[in-house]
Order: sequence, then structure tokens, then C-alpha cells
Amino acid sequence: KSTSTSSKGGNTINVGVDYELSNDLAQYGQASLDGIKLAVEEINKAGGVLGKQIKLNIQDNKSDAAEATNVATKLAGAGVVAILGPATSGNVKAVRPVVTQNKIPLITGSATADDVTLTSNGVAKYIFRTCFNDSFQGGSMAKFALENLKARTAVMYIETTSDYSKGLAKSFKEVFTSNGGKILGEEYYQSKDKDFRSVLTKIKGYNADVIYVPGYYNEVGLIIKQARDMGITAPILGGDGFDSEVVPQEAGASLDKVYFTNHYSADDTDPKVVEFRKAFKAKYNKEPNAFHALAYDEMYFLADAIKRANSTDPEKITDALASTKDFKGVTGTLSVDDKHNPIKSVVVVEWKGDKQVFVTKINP
Amino acid sequence: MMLELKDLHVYYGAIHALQGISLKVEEGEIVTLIGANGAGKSTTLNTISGLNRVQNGSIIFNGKDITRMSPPDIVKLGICQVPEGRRIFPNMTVLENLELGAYLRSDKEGIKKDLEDVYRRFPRLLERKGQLAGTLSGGEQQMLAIGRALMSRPRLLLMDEPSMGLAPIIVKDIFNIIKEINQSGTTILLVEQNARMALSIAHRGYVLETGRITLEGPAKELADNPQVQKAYLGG
Amino acid sequence: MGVFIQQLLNGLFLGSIYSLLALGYTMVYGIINLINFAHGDVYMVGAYVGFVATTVLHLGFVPSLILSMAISAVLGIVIEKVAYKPLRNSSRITLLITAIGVSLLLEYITMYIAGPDTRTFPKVLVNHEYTFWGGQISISNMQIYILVISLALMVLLQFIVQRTKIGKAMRAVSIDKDAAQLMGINVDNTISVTFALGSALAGAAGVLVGLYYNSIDPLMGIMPGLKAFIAAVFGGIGSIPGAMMGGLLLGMIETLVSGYINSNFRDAVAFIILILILLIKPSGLLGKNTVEKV
Amino acid sequence: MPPLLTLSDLTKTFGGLSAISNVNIEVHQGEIVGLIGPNGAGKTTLFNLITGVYIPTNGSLTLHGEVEINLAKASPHEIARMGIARTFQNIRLFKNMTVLDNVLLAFHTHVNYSMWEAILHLPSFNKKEAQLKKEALDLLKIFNLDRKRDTLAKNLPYGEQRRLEIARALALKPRLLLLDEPAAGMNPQESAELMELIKWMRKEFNLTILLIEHDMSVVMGICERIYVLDYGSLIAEGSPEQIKNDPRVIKAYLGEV
Amino acid sequence: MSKKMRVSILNVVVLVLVYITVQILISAGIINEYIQLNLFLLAINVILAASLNLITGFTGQFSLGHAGFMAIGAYMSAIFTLKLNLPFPLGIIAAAVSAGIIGILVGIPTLRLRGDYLAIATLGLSEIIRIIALNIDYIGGASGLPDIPRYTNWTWIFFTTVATIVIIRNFIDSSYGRACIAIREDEIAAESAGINIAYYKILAFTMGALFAGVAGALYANYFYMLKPNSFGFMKSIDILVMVVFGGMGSITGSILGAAVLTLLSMYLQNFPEIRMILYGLLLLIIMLYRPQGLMGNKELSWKVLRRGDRNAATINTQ
Ligand SMILES: Nc1ncnc2c1ncn2[C@@H]1O[C@H](COP(=O)(O)OP(=O)(O)OP(=O)(O)O)[C@@H](O)[C@H]1O
Ligand SMILES: Nc1ncnc2c1ncn2[C@@H]1O[C@H](COP(=O)(O)OP(=O)(O)OP(=O)(O)O)[C@@H](O)[C@H]1O
Ligand SMILES: [Mg+2]
Ligand SMILES: [Mg+2]
Repeated sequence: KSTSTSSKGGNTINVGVDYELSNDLAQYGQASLDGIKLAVEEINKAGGVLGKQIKLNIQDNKSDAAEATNVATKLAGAGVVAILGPATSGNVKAVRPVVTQNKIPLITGSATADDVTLTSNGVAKYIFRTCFNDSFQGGSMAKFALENLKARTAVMYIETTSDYSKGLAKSFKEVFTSNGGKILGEEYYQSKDKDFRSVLTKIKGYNADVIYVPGYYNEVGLIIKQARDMGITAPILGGDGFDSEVVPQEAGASLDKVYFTNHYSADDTDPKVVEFRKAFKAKYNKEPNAFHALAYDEMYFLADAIKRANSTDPEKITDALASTKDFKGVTGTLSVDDKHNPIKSVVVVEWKGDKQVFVTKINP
Repeated sequence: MMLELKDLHVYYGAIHALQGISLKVEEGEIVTLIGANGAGKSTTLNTISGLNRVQNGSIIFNGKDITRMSPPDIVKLGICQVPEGRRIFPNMTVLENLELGAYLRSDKEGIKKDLEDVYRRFPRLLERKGQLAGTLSGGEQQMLAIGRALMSRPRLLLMDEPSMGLAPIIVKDIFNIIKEINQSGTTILLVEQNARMALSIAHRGYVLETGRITLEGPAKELADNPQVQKAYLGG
Repeated sequence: MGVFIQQLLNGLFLGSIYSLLALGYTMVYGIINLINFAHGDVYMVGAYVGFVATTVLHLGFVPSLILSMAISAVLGIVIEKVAYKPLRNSSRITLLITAIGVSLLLEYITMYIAGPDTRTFPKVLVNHEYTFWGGQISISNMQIYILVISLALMVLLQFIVQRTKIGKAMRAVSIDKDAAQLMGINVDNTISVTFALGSALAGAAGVLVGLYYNSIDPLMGIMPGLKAFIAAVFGGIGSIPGAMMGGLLLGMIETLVSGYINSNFRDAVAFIILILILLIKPSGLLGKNTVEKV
Repeated sequence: MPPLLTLSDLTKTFGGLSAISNVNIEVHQGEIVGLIGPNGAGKTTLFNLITGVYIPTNGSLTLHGEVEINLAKASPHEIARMGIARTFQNIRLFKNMTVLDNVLLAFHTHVNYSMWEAILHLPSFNKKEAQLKKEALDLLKIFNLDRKRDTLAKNLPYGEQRRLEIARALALKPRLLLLDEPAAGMNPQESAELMELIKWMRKEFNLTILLIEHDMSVVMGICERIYVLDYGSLIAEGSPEQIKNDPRVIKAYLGEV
Repeated sequence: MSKKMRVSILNVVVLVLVYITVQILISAGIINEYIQLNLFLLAINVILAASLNLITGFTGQFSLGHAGFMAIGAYMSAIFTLKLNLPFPLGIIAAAVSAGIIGILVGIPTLRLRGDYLAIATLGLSEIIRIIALNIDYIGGASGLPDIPRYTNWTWIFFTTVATIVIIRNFIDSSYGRACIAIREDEIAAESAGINIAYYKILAFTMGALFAGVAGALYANYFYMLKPNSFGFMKSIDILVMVVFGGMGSITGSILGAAVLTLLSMYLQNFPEIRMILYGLLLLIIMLYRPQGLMGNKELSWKVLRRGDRNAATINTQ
């Protein structure tokens, strides 16, 4: 079945949004949507793409895989040129067959699992992302822990229902142990938990050099606070899920020796980053987090591909996306590799008070 | 005139349960309401208590129209009911049930005195005052229901088949108690299957048939009426 | 040993939060036999009211708490009047569905107004951590507050329900509404009072827990609501000491499972224990084994 | 003739309360036996023990027949299948089922189609189900309820509910029928009709009946033998004449005339 | 008798017509992929609602764990078709059998627990199922099991749904079904009428679970992807909403309830910002106006549809 071409004629380019806007992942989905909306606003104000305005077709997938498929099918039927989202790897994988069949490109900003862009039949032709995959991010942090922090032992504190968390933990463990480190224990929490003391009591007993907490900011802020309150002093490490002002707000004065891998550091002086942060703050009156930034880049990434393809034909956009070279986004300068992962460097950032401080940069 | 029902119509959904009931109760009387199963006796009492919506007609109590009053307000006026099937509070103790009977009162002394009165009338309740009411036997529950109603010191007491399920010795007691309660100044509207007994203590009576009053008169007259004898007194 | 004691304390404090919610839950539950799914969301609204009171109105802790309890109480009454009262004679499962509707409404209206983001409270109460036993055991003042407050509320509620007139009316209404009316009890008012009380408790819990963890969001009520429901059932439906005990035990079980068995299976093991206990005591720990008299 | 049912040294306590203590009763095939006693004497408790709703604290219950059955070890539904049916003091109908379905349900123990036949609605099922319905209607006709077959049980007036309960019990095709205050809430006229019905039923269905009743005209009118319970113990046993004149019974239960 | 036959034949004819018409519309592309997806989802929900109705509506056992049974079936079928490369019918059978067996296990607590205590136990058991699934790497754990072959098509959907409805309806409409309803009405009276309540409660759970398992299999092999979190507590609630909304104790009600709520959810996709607000509001309004559900405990039948019929009148006044 070939794709509908209804979007070609009009004066707009229809872009589908399939995000987690309600239920448990609503925070992340809505954050992503905020980023996308800002980008669309800027693009349209600047005259659009190929002289056409971007029009978003926003749908809520209720944080559910089947609903994500449902919505994607609807969007495909409505003739969108590309789909942005979903936010999580599982939901992207659920949608993957739909976009493949309908030959529409999909860009996600936060589905990090390695196999999101890889199926049993090779690379998923229509799937792209602006975020790192788990191996790269988890591995980078492992290297940082070993080399910069001279850590020899680690405990991992993982969110049990999240593929992101489990994915990062897996690659952290692989790299950490294969380079001589030792994982003393793996402990688990659940998203929406608020009390972590029992497991932290246990973690305290491990006396590990570092604690790797690949999670999202909501719980991470609380974990850091409670850990420090209980007298756990080891550095706490994480991924781009740490990038939100919620972390210092929740953790307050307890924030100490907290490092995480990210796309940029808030103290980055790159004008692109500075401008984005300013624009975001003006529109939403808060600091952008990783979800905002990655989704913002999603939209520009797509716009860039449409421009280069000089067409709104999804197939051509797909090809353009696949051949992206040195696209300059907020979250880094990105090239798409043959596995549809963005090649961009990762930075390690430390939370110092409510400020992020650049520590080091790790190239792929 | 203490209580007057004027042409009362009540429906349960499509069922026309009361089809124009008119009756009167004078201060100080025992009036009995007899009739077959499903005639509408309980419906009449519940309607007076404010539990049913009146479609048509009116209820006047001491000159006051109470047709659309809420049950608690009606209790406040001094109309209390011993409901059919006892309706005691099974998960509460006997004592708590009695205390609830006095829910609207605040005269501590009076309540205490009435409680003693109830215990004197029903020594079995004193014996079991700490027991959960739900585990009482049927008869014990009936005593509790009557005792509970007395605790509100009603001016008009509506009693729905108070002798149902009671041992003969207690049935006699109950009727004696009803008489006694009446003599100490409480007006009583009594619904009974045990028509013979009811008519023997009542001043006046009404016969109810499928939602209508078919006969009325002094209790003696009714008891002697052959029609009543055949239908309600077992020939 | 120190660790074990710390774990027990962790469980106790976690449990006291469950208890705090379960108390209000069980009150409402006891009287209209309704699984008030919206209870967790009233708790959330209470937290948001506290947030607005402290950040926007710059009120102190106590005024914020009172404001939040008051607004929650009103919210509780309104919910009851609008959503539950018309359905009093319907099946309990129907009411459950309505409660879910109310719960979704509260969650997503809040999300619509305040956004989905996590908010943090300003420090109107300072957290002090006290350590004992050479740092092996640590307790914070907030934990003590919450435990003490929930214990005090339990005693207070138990007193109200068992000893006061309105409490007896509540119980009578819960057993037989018509018979209660015949006693002169105003059923509507009694139910309103119950909802007000239960919801005020939820509001208080919202502020306290919001302050303690310093993190609130529109969906924050779902899990605690569910846990409180479990705790209330566990302790015996309608039993106030039962709710307290159910909450504490649930907290303890969760903590000990994460601490000594496997944090991954925390909820699974907790549920297994819960089900086993229920199988032994089918009406909860302190629930009256109401053998129906045949 | 050996008795149909023997209760020996039967005891049941609730907490500290002895609701039944050391009761010995024999019921013979074909009898109508009365069980009377003051409120709270333990009559209903005795029924509950016989039907397996309560488990005895002590003593034994034996149902005689081709084999002797120890009822204390059986569950209520097994006891029902063995041929003991009952009615309840507080009517327990299936309120939201129709009159017909209430009776049909009680035929369940005699259903002769398999679940597969039912699920596939095979013709054999339809035939057997129609047969059941016919039997049920016949039974309802006896109780004058056939015209209300499609009424929900909860919408019946009280008296008809009592009759339906008896009809439902009969649908089990029992050997022994336990009636707990069947005349409660009936007026004398209705009670008299009920007495006729009970006598007729015994003959027609070859029943043995154990009856709890406070209405003395009913008890004295149809029972051949009467047991009197007081505070959980038997205080008298005998013919209606004997019981009527037994001073202990008069003192505890009947009251002076 | 002949009237019964006539009705049966009428039913069969209508069903065959529906089947063929939809099949033609799908082949012709008039029913596009999106409508088809929602149609299939609707049918799966019908199976779920009808099977839960058997447990909760008819037998009166308050279950909050129906999603657990669905999860078992879904994963089992996915393992059979994806991991073991076995044909779909085997997957469905495995789903039904395994969910049925779990149904027996879940049914056992019903022997001691009642009402909300039972609800908590069933909720707990389904959560246990979900948590175990989260931690089995073989089936993808938290990240889920992707790339499940899409075998579910209109033929499968149609015939399994119809079979489910017919079987449950016929069951209810027999002495066995009456036994279940009697248990709902009064357990003590049911026992005294010779009903083995333990047997029927477990039977109801087993049958209900079995069909939920089948629904799970259809779901797994249609949506490509399974995640344990799709079978959480809220999913059970969603199914319960369909049952209550349609009318507890009415199979046609379950069909209607599932249909209306599926379509509602589909329609509300157009309002992403306020979708859940609208949903909550609608739940509330619907329940307030129709507390007994669309159908109450009546069944929709040709009789009722043909107004003039006298029997229909009695059904309506019940
Ligand atoms: N809640 C109800 N819903 C529907 N119908 C009812 C209801 N209560 C009573 N009825 C019907 O109303 C009529 C009158 O019933 P009511 O209970 O008043 O009779 P009664 O004279 O008290 O009979 P009994 O002697 O059996 O107690 C009966 O036909 C009964 O079926
Ligand atoms: N489940 C129970 N728990 C505690 N006590 C009980 C229970 N069932 C019965 N009793 C007690 O046992 C005694 C006998 O009760 P039972 O119901 O058998 O009396 P009864 O002879 O049937 O009286 P009535 O004629 O009033 O119905 C009563 O005192 C009652 O309080
Ligand atoms: Mg009556
Ligand atoms: Mg009795």
C-alpha cells in the first residue's frame, strides 16, 4: 500500500505526533511535546519548510503500546509525512511495523534501547532518533566512573518497569565489568515510588565506590536526597534522565557528587544551546530538560531532512534522514550512522547546587 | 386529631401500592391496621415516617402537614416506628442500638431513666447489652426494636407486626407492653397479622385490602364482623 | 542488627504514610461501602493546595495545612453530593466506576491547569536527620511527625466513631440507611460529615507527604491511593485501628522484602504475603468476622 | 421403624454461649415433627446444624437410609443432595431471579444434561430443559405462583415469598423438609391454608417434615410430635396434648392461658 | 421449538452476512487500516468484557485482575508463534489453556474471600503476573516483546468473538448458569439448594480466564508488541468499566459496553489535551444517568427489537 500524498498539495506539511500525553508517562510525553511545539513555532515563524507551514497532528497514546499503534495507524491514514514519538522504546517498537508498512519515517527523542532501530531483519529503515542509544550512554558513564572517578566497585539502582533504565544498566555493567570494575549489587525501584530508604539502607551496606542510578529525574531527585540524608556519600551517577531542574529542587542541599551523561551541559556557551534555553524559558517559564531538548531537535532534524529532500514525500524524507551529516542541533552535532543512531559526543555533567557544570566530553 | 391521612396515593414504580388511604388516629388511642399480605400496611407506615414519596394526598400530624418532610424531621416531631423485620443494627451492640433510639434527645437523665425502663420491660436485653445485636435470636431482636423505639419517647408509635416470630409467652407480653405504653400516654398505630390480639387491645381498627381501606370502626365491632372473622381471625 | 532496626524503622515510617491515607479511606469505606478511588486524588489536590498556599500565598506550615484540609473537606463533600449521592441505591461496582470517573477528572483537570510537571515545596518545615548507633540508624523529624500524627488521628477517629453521637450515627447509616432515618438520623448530613472528615485527612496527608518527600505531581495519588485501599482491606474494612495496622504492616512488608529478599519483587512478594494473610483471616486483620446469622 | 434422622448429644457453642447443648432428637419417616421453644432457644441453630451451615461443637447427626450418613462431615450442598431441604426464617430467595428460575435452580441437582450439551445448546439440551421447565411450572401451580413465573422474586409480597421458598425447597425432591417459621407474617386464614398445604405435601411427596413455628394453632394442628427447646436444651417431648399441658412448657414458652 | 429454530437460523444468517460484508469491505479497502484496527480492538474488548461479566456480573465474584489472565494468554501465544514458530491456532489454544489454569489458581481464594477482599486478592494476583513478566528476560522483560507476527485477521477475530459470546450465553442460559447466578444472589441459599458453590465459582473463574486468554492471544498477534505494563491494574479497570457500563448480568450489554467504550476512546483521540478529562466526565455522566448500565440485566434479542411482541413487553418491565 503506498502512502497517501494528500499532504503534498496544500500549503502545510502535516507532521504526526504520537506521544505519551496521559497516564504514567505523561510527564515525559508532554515535555517532549513542549519541545516540539517550540521548534514548530520557530520554524513556522521563520517561513516554514519549503515555504510551507508545519502543522502538527497531535495524538495521545495513553502511555500504552497498543494505543500507540492505534494512533500511528490513524496518523498514517491521515497522510502525515512523518511521525514524532513515542517517547519510550517499547512504544516505538510497537509502532515500528505500522510506519514500516506505511513507509513513513518516525523520529523519537527518547527511545534509547539499542534494538529500537534494529530488528531481526536488520536496520529498521524508517526509525530514527536524536538520543543516544543505551550502549553508548551507559558505556560512557562506566568509562567515566572507572577512569575519572577511579571507581572499582559499583551498585546499580534500577527502575524495574523502565526499558530505559534497564538498558542503561545493562551496558554500564558490561563496560564496567569488562574493564575491571565490579558490580556489587543490583537493586530496583518503581517509577512513582517516593520512599527509597529500605533499599538505600541496603545499598549503604554495599559500600560501593559509586552508585549508578539510571532513572528519570522525578525519582532520582528523591533518591539522591534520601541517600545523602542517610549518610551515603558515594558519587551517584546517571544518564540524561537526570537533566531536569526537578533534581536540584527535590534534592536541595543534598545534591553532592552527582554526575550524569548528557547531550549538552547547561553551562555550555554554544550559542545554539544558549538561544534554545532562552527561547524555552521565555515560552514556558522553566529550564528545559533533556526531553525538551531532544524533542526540539527531533523537529529540526525532520525539517532539515525535508529541506534536503526538497520534498514532502515520506520515502524521500526517510532517505534524507538516513543520510544526515553534521546536523547541528541543540543536543549536539549529529550524523546518522548505518544503524540509524545519531553519532554525537556525550558530555558528563555534574550537578553543583542548582547549576550544571561541564566535566568532560566523551566522543563516540 | 393527632394524625390524619387524606386520600394517600403511593407508587413503587408502576405498582400502585396505596390507592387513596384515609385514616385518623386520635391522641391516646391504639388504632390497628389489619389486612392480608401485600395489602399495603407497611407501605402506609413507611409513608407516614417519610420513607416513601407521596404521589397524592396528605399526612397531617397535630395540625401540621408532614407529607413531604424528611424522616429525621418527622422523628423530631415525635413519630417513631418499630419497622417490619426489626431492622436493628446487627454490627452494633444492644446498648448502642438503644442509644441510637435516643439519637435526637439530649436530656442525659431522661435517657438514663428510659434505658432502665426498657431493661425492666425486657430483662433479656439487659443480659445481652454488650452482645452484637445481629447475633440475637429473632425474638430478642424484636424486643430490641421495640425498646429502641421507646428510647425516643415517641408521641405516636408506629408498630409494624411487632409480634411476628415471637414465642406465645412473649406475644402476650408484647401486647401487654403495647397497652402499657399506650396507657402511659403514647398513641399507637399498630399493624398486625395477629388480628385477634390486635383488635383485643385496640380502640379502633381499619381493614386494608390491596391498597384501599375497606372497613373501619371500633375494634369490638370489627372483631364481631363476620367478614373480618372469616378473613382475618381464622373463622 | 543496626541495619535490621533501621529497616524496621523505614518500614514503620513508610507504613505510617500508608496509614495516614488508609484512615480516611476506611472511614468513607465503612460508611457507604464505597471504594472511593478518588481518595488518593483528594490527597493530591490537598498537596497542590498546600503548594499554592506556601508558594503563592506564602503561608506558614500550619495555616497551609488548615487551608488544605478545609478545601479538601469541601471537595469531598462536593464529590459525594455530585457523584455518589445520586447512586446510593445502585450496586457498589457502579459506584466504583463513578469513583474512577471522579478520580480521572481530578487528576487530569489538575494536570491541565498545573501541567504534568513535578513541583517541589518550599522549605516551610526544615528536615532534621538524627542519627544513632554510630550512624547506623537515622531518623528524621518529619518521619516522627507523620508517625505521631497518624497515630493521633487514629485515636481521634476511633474515639469519634465509637464514642460520639455522630460516630454512632455514621455506623448506623453504614448498616441500614432507612432504619437510621427512623432513628432521626439525617443520613445526608452524616455522610457529608464522613466525607468531609475523610477528605480533610487526605488533604492533611497530601501536605505532609508533599512536604516530606518534597515532590508532587498530578498523578501522585494513584499509587498511594491503591496502597491505602490495600492497607484498609488488609486491616479489615471499616476498622480504624485496622487501617492503621494494615498501613504499618504493608510498609513493613514492603521494606523488609526490598531489604532482605529482592527489591525487584517487592510488590509481588508483598501481595503474596497479603493474600496468604487474607486467606487465613478472610475479613482482614481486625475486620469483624461477621458470620451472617442464618 | 428406624428413624430417618437422629441427633445425639448435639452441642453447639458460640464463644461462651451454648446455643445447643446435648440435644437428642429422632425424626421418623413420614412424621410431621414440631420444634418449639422461646426466642433464642436454639431452634434455628438446630436447623443450621442439620443443614451443615454450622459445624457442631460436639455430638453427631445421622441421616439413615440405605447407608448411614454422618451429616457433621458433609457440606451444605451435599446435605441438600442427600435429601434435606429447608426454608429460612429470614426469607432467602434469589431476589433478582424470576420465580420460575428460583425453582428451576433447585432442580439443578436433578439436571440430566451435561455442560457440553448446555454450552452447545444441542437439541437434547433443549428437550431436557423444556422438561425441567414443565416440572417447575407444575410445582409453581401447586403453590398458586404459576402466573407470576416471570416476576422477580424480590417483587413478590411477603406471603408469596414464603410460598416460593417452600416450592424451591420441594424442587430438591427432598426426603426431609425443614420449615423455619413458615407461618410468620401470615394471618390466621392464611396460616390455615398453609397447614392444609403442608399436610397435602407430606402425602403427595412422601415427605418427613420438621417444623419450627410460634403459631400454636399451626403447631398443635399438624404436628404429631413436638420437641421443646429452652436455652439450648430439650425440656419436653411428646404429643401436642402432652406438650400443651406440660407445666415446664407452659412456664417457659406458652404462658398461662 | 420451531420458533427457537427460526431465531437460531435468523441469528446464523445475520452473522454470516456480517462476516462476509466486513470481509469484502476490508478487501476492498473501504474499511481502512485504522478502522479495521479499532474494529478488532472492539472485538477483543467484547471477549474481555463478556468473560469478566461471567465472573463478576453473573457469578458475583468481584475481580480486579482480569488483565492478568489476558496477559498470560497474550504472552503464551506470543511465545508459541514468535519464539517457537508454531502456528497461530496452537498459540490460541496454549493461551486459553494456560490462562484457564491460572484461572483455577485465582479462583481458589474465592472460596474464602468475598467482596473487596476478593477484589484485592485478584488485583494482587494479576500484579504478581505482571511483575513476574517484567523480570523474565526470555519474553523481553520491561522492554517488551516486539515483532510478534500479525496473524490475527478478520476471520479469527470474528469467529472467536462469536464463539465466546455463544458459549457464554448458552452456559448462562442453562442450569449451570443459573447456579452461578444463584451464588451471586445468595450463597447460603444456593448451597442449601444443593449447589456446590466452590465448584461453580472456580468454574466461572476458569471459563472467564480462558476467554480472556484467547483475547490476549488475538491481541498479541495483532499489535506486534507486548509489554507487561499494558496489563496493569488500569487495564483490569477498563474491562470492568465496559462490563458495568453495558450492564452486569447482560451479555449483549457487555458487547454494547465494549463497543461504545472502544469507539469513545477512538473518538477522544482527537482531543489529546483533554482526552482524559472528557473520559472521566463521560464515565461519571453515563453512570449517573444509567447506573444499571445500558442493558441492566436484560438481554437484547430479536424479541425486544420487534416491539410488538408480547414477550418483549414482559422483558422490558422486569
Ligand atoms: N420496595 C418495593 N418495591 C416494589 N414493590 C413493593 C415494595 N414494597 C412493597 N411493594 C409492594 O407493595 C404492595 C404493598 O406492600 P406492603 O409491604 O405495604 O404490604 P403489607 O401489607 O405490609 O404486607 P405484609 O403483611 O406481607 O407485610 C405489595 O404488593 C408489595 O409487593
Ligand atoms: N452466629 C452466631 N453467633 C453468636 N451467637 C449466635 C449465633 N447464632 C445464634 N446465636 C445465639 O444462639 C441463640 C439461639 O439462636 P437461634 O437463632 O437458634 O434461636 P431460635 O430458637 O431460632 O429463636 P427465634 O425463635 O427467636 O428465631 C441465641 O441466643 C443467639 O443469640
Ligand atoms: Mg408489611
Ligand atoms: Mg429462629
